[in-house]
Amino acid sequence: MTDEQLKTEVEAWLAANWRGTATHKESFGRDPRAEWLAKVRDAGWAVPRWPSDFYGRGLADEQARIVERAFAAVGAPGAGQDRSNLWANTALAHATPAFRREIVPQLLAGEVGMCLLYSEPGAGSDLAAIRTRADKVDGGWRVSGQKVWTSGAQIADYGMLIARTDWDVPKHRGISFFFLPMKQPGVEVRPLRQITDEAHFNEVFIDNAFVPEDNLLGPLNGGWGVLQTALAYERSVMGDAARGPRSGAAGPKGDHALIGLAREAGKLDDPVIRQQLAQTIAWRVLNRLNTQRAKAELQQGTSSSIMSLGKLAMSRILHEEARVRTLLLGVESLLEGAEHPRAEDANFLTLNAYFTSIGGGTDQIQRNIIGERVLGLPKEPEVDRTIPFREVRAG
Amino acid sequence: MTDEQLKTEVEAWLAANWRGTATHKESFGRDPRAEWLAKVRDAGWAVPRWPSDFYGRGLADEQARIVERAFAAVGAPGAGQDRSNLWANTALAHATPAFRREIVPQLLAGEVGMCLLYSEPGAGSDLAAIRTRADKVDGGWRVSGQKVWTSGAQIADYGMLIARTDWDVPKHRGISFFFLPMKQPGVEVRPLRQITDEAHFNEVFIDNAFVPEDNLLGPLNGGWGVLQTALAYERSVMGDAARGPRSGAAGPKGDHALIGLAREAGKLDDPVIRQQLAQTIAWRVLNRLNTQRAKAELQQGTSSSIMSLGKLAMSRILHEEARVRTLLLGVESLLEGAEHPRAEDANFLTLNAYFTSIGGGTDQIQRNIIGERVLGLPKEPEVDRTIPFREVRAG
Amino acid sequence: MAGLTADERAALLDSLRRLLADRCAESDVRRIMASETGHDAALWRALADLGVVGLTVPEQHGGAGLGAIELELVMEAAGAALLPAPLLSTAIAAALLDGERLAALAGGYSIAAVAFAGRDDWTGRGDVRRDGAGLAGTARFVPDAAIADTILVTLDDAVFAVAREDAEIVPLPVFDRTRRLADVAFRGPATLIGDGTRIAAARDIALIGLAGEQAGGARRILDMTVDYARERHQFGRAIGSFQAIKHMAADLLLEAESATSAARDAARQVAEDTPARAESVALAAFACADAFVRCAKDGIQMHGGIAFTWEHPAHLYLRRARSAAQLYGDSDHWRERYVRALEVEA
Amino acid sequence: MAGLTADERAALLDSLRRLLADRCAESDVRRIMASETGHDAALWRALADLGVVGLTVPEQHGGAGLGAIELELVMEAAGAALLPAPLLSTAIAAALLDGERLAALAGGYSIAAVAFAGRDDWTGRGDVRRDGAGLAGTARFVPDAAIADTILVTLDDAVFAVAREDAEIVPLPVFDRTRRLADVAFRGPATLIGDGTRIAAARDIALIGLAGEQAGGARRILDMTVDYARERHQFGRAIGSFQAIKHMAADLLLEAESATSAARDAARQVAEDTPARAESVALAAFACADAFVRCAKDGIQMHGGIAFTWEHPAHLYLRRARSAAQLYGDSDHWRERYVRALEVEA
Repeated sequence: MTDEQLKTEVEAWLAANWRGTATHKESFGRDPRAEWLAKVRDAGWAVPRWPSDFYGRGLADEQARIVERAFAAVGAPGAGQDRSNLWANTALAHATPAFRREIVPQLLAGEVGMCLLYSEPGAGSDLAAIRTRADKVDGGWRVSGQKVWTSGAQIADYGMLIARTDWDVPKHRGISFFFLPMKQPGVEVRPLRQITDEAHFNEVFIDNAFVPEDNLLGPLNGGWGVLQTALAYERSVMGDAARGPRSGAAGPKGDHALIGLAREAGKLDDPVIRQQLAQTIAWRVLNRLNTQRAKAELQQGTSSSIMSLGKLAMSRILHEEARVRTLLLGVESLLEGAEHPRAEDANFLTLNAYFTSIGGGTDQIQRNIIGERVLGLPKEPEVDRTIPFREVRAG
Repeated sequence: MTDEQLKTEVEAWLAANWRGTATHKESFGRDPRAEWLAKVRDAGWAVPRWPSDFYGRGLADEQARIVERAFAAVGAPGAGQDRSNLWANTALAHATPAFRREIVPQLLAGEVGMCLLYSEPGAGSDLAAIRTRADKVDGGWRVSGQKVWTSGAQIADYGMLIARTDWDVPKHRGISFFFLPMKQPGVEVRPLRQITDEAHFNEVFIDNAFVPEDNLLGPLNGGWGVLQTALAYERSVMGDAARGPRSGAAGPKGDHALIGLAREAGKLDDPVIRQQLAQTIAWRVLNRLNTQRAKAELQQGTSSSIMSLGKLAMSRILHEEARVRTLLLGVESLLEGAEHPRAEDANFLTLNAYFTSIGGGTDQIQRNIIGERVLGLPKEPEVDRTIPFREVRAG
Repeated sequence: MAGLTADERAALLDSLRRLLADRCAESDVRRIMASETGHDAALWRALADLGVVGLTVPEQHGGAGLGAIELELVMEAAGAALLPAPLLSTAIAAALLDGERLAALAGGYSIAAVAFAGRDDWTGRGDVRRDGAGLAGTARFVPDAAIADTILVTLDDAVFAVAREDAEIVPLPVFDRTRRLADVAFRGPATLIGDGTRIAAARDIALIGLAGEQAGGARRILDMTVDYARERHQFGRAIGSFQAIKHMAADLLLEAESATSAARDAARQVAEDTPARAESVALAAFACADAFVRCAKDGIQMHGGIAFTWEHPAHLYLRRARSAAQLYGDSDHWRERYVRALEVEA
Repeated sequence: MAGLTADERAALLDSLRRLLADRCAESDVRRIMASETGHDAALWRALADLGVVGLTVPEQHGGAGLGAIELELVMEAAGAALLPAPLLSTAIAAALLDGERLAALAGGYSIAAVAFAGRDDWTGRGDVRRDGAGLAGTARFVPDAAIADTILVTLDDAVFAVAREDAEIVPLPVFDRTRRLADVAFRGPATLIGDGTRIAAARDIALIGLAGEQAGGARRILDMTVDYARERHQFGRAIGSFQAIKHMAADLLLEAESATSAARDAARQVAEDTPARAESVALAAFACADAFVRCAKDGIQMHGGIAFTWEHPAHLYLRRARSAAQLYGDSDHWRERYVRALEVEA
């Protein structure tokens, strides 16, 4: 099929099926979004890079992008999940054939809620130090342990779980990867109050919960490898995941938000402020230019070392933007609450910046990754890499 | 002896002996400075804290300071060498009785030139990785190897040398400490050109040079411990050792030099410059306040954690002062040479700041020391601490 | 003003630290934060009984008769514990007041809040002005005003006292709930209690006290962070053994120690009224503010995820650091003032 | 202006890099640095033969007819090698000249230096003014003037050409001996060769070329530092395995990549003459200057003692970074201009 033919086909399909919204109750049934997504899936547009005998069309990347652009042009969701759907891609790559057949179509239609069960109180930066255990029983495993930093756990049907299945081998080699059914006794979800006084995350306490044999992804004790592919998805989007101000209504948006805020504060003429505005805005713009260049280089087939810098760059951007906001507000930044949206924003952004500089691998871990994987600097000697996990000091 | 009696005695002695200069040829003989220092030594003022049977008076620290203050009041050198004379203190603590009797009086009179033979091209931050060898022969050792960053080597009579005397034990345990006679065949000194285009340092090439048995300090293979006490002297003065501008004539001095320079450059009214002046001057003043507080706390017997911060602080001060000087000069900083003393200073200080941030242990090593010795954070795992030095990868 | 020997000073601070450990632990701070007024009258009584409330009140008025040097040290301890109490307001008020009002202050029976409203003060704090014999306008962001019985107002050349019932006090919702602020609107009645001669001294007391609080806070959050870095293990090692953490800690130690030196030096220059007084106070103002913010910020980063939780105390220090950095002028303001003081000398 | 395909562009850069590796190695740079003029005529000839001297000269005048995008890439390679040659001056001159002068330029037979002397330019560069039909005053810090046969001078609304013999050219002693500067005094004779319409474009070429040079220099000194950190062993490990070094390298990579992105983006905006032109050129000016200085500075620190020696090339990069950071206005200047450009949009 030529590019032109493909373009015609997808546009025709959209013209015939898309009604301008996937959540409007009148045009669809009980769960209109899922219904739409199922339709996209069944038409082969959800994951066009996948094999044609499994929801896809076997398209090359360049043609798949034609599909995505056509969906984007009309504002329709659901295409390009072969690039963006963490859950479906992980299941495709690692689930047993039976479980894959069961779960993947549901994931593509957004019919099952998912959450991540990776981090533990004693295993944050060092994920391989997890102590949640999965012990073999008839027909599956019994899981016990505690997970943290889980978002969406209350409404999740499954959690992507790493748990230790062998304690007598080095830490990376005794971990397995599961889809844990969340709606069962033995799985308790408690909201975790953040420093921003929100609760986007949860602690999950798992006490003798059951996971069926078929829900093991990848080989038994081979969960570390599965985890790495799953983490790669997350990291690549982390640079974009940072939230803006909590208050919807406070001040202008985009790169120039700080300029507008400075003008409102009557400080746009202050030369000291102007220098800091320039530098802070520059960092955000430079990060966008880096990302554009990385994408262009990837498309040209040149491998790009830039992609991995985004999350680290975003950390600095968020912390510095919050600092400059505070500088602009001055004493007004001491306030909080809905009546003081600019102060609310400055304080929220100050605290929420840690979501990026700590979450998903701290800046320090990120610098290790850049130094080692991008620049080729040697790893540190790892004291716990070769000894049985039982003997490792953790927590 | 009461404080008052001591004060009277030292003042009377100075009144009787000090002629206002120790280098004026008319008042003294061939080497007037050495002659004066010998006189100070023989009167017991050079090292009053030392035992009274070895050039000292067995004074407590507080009384010794009375002596130092009396010398300082008239501008006479030579007192307080029990605190400042690296060579004499090292010899007193570690030399054999015979060698000590021979060398210490000469060191106190400044009659012998000294240099340090520690660093090697392959052993900078990691001094214990030295590869200069000292092999046992009749009556002493034969030394071969290469040393760098040696100042004063051309005029030195002895070098304080660390060399490897056992290659089959871990690296710290096979090192010995010597006073190497420098004026012998087999010791070649070559000036080392620095980035500042000066040559304050040398490389020393040692080829089968001889060091007599009596010149071993401390136990054979126990040189690492001797080195540690010697290094402690150096580090404690490093914060003060930084040089000022090379040009003597360019601009005002002291904390306020930058203010004067800004005024000369017509930039003292620039609010952006003023912020940077404030911060840079503040760092220098804060370091001085820290040092004052550390000394006060030491005198009160409180142990102070501040002393070790001076060198790290001075690094930042020197780099930042050079940066601000450049900012003040603008395009004028592109020049060099005697006709452009302000530019010469800015450029020299920019480069020479590395003398402090690299020399005597890099900032990075200094942060390790502060983290470990002051804050009590654990050391890193050391991969080469326990294996025979022959097997260590170095250089 | 009687000085203390080093031993007496140590004993006073020791008692204070014990009291704070006992009555101002993290759980107490959180309880007081959550309360409506942010004030614990019983804790205030205990502080008064210990003598720190009237620390700088002359002995003839029932105080300890001490000065800036001791106040700074006391504020270091208070800052380390995040003490939510009007200690600094009281010390500032003591520098402005006379006679019986001082005795009530020293005894802990009267609480006075202070609004600096002169032209030479940090900007953006309202529009208070004379109105006949009294005052009009609003003073903004006044610490401790909501629990005070008296509001003291300094203009350029006058100090007024306003009784609580003669002002309209509007408590503000604050990000740092350990330090309550209020807007105070004046409706006329006010008593002129002094010309401007004491204002500079009161302002110095405010800055030195705040600097001490910041230095103490910086050092405490650093100590907590270092303790955690020694205990927390990842990759089979204490995280403090990694250079990333260790080197950040070393840099923070330099900041915290420098803040302490600056605050103590400013207190000494003020106590001895040296020519370096203005310079050293300005230096302490920005050096301590920046050090505290940085130690609190980096402290959270070094803790990792645990400090991203509300339950962990690290963010309380960041909140306090942010309020302290704005309370009496921000660091840019004081850097500018510092250069102004240096220009005079250079 | 004919564009190049990606392959043609890669081939050109490849040839240039091979030429530089061959004829502009560190030893060549040091030889040229030590020479009186700082210019290597044979190397210049080779660059002309390769087509990079006339890169932006239209094809009808014997040049390659390329634009800002290719110039920026060429300057990255030149900056990486610390090329001491009047490549940037030539590109700026090409943007100001017409006709035969262009052909001589493209062929490498004529060298023209450019003095920006308008009011809107960076400050402190002399006092050139019209004097009858000619010019008077002195232009300061003019790159490559001592080897030029022609000095081009831009005022606010006019471009003049001055023959070498009609000016007094005083070479300056410079800290970065890979980039020679001179003061140029005018004594009257000067030829008006254009109104002001081309000056803005020439200024953008200057800034884009310099930004490319800085980005290339930053990346090269970083690569050298990373190579050293992989090879150098201390404490039984490559020093690059220590977080202190590794994390500095990661931060520098972000700086160097950002500089490259900024320089390339500015070239594209100028080539396409978009509304973001002024903004993106200002951004590149300070982002690239700061990145190069930081990479060179930290690069020395990360090398340790070896880079404190004259024989090690690291300081040559720092010298170049310092000259580049001042040549056409410093970073504070361009940050101010950046905000001015953003204000218009916001």
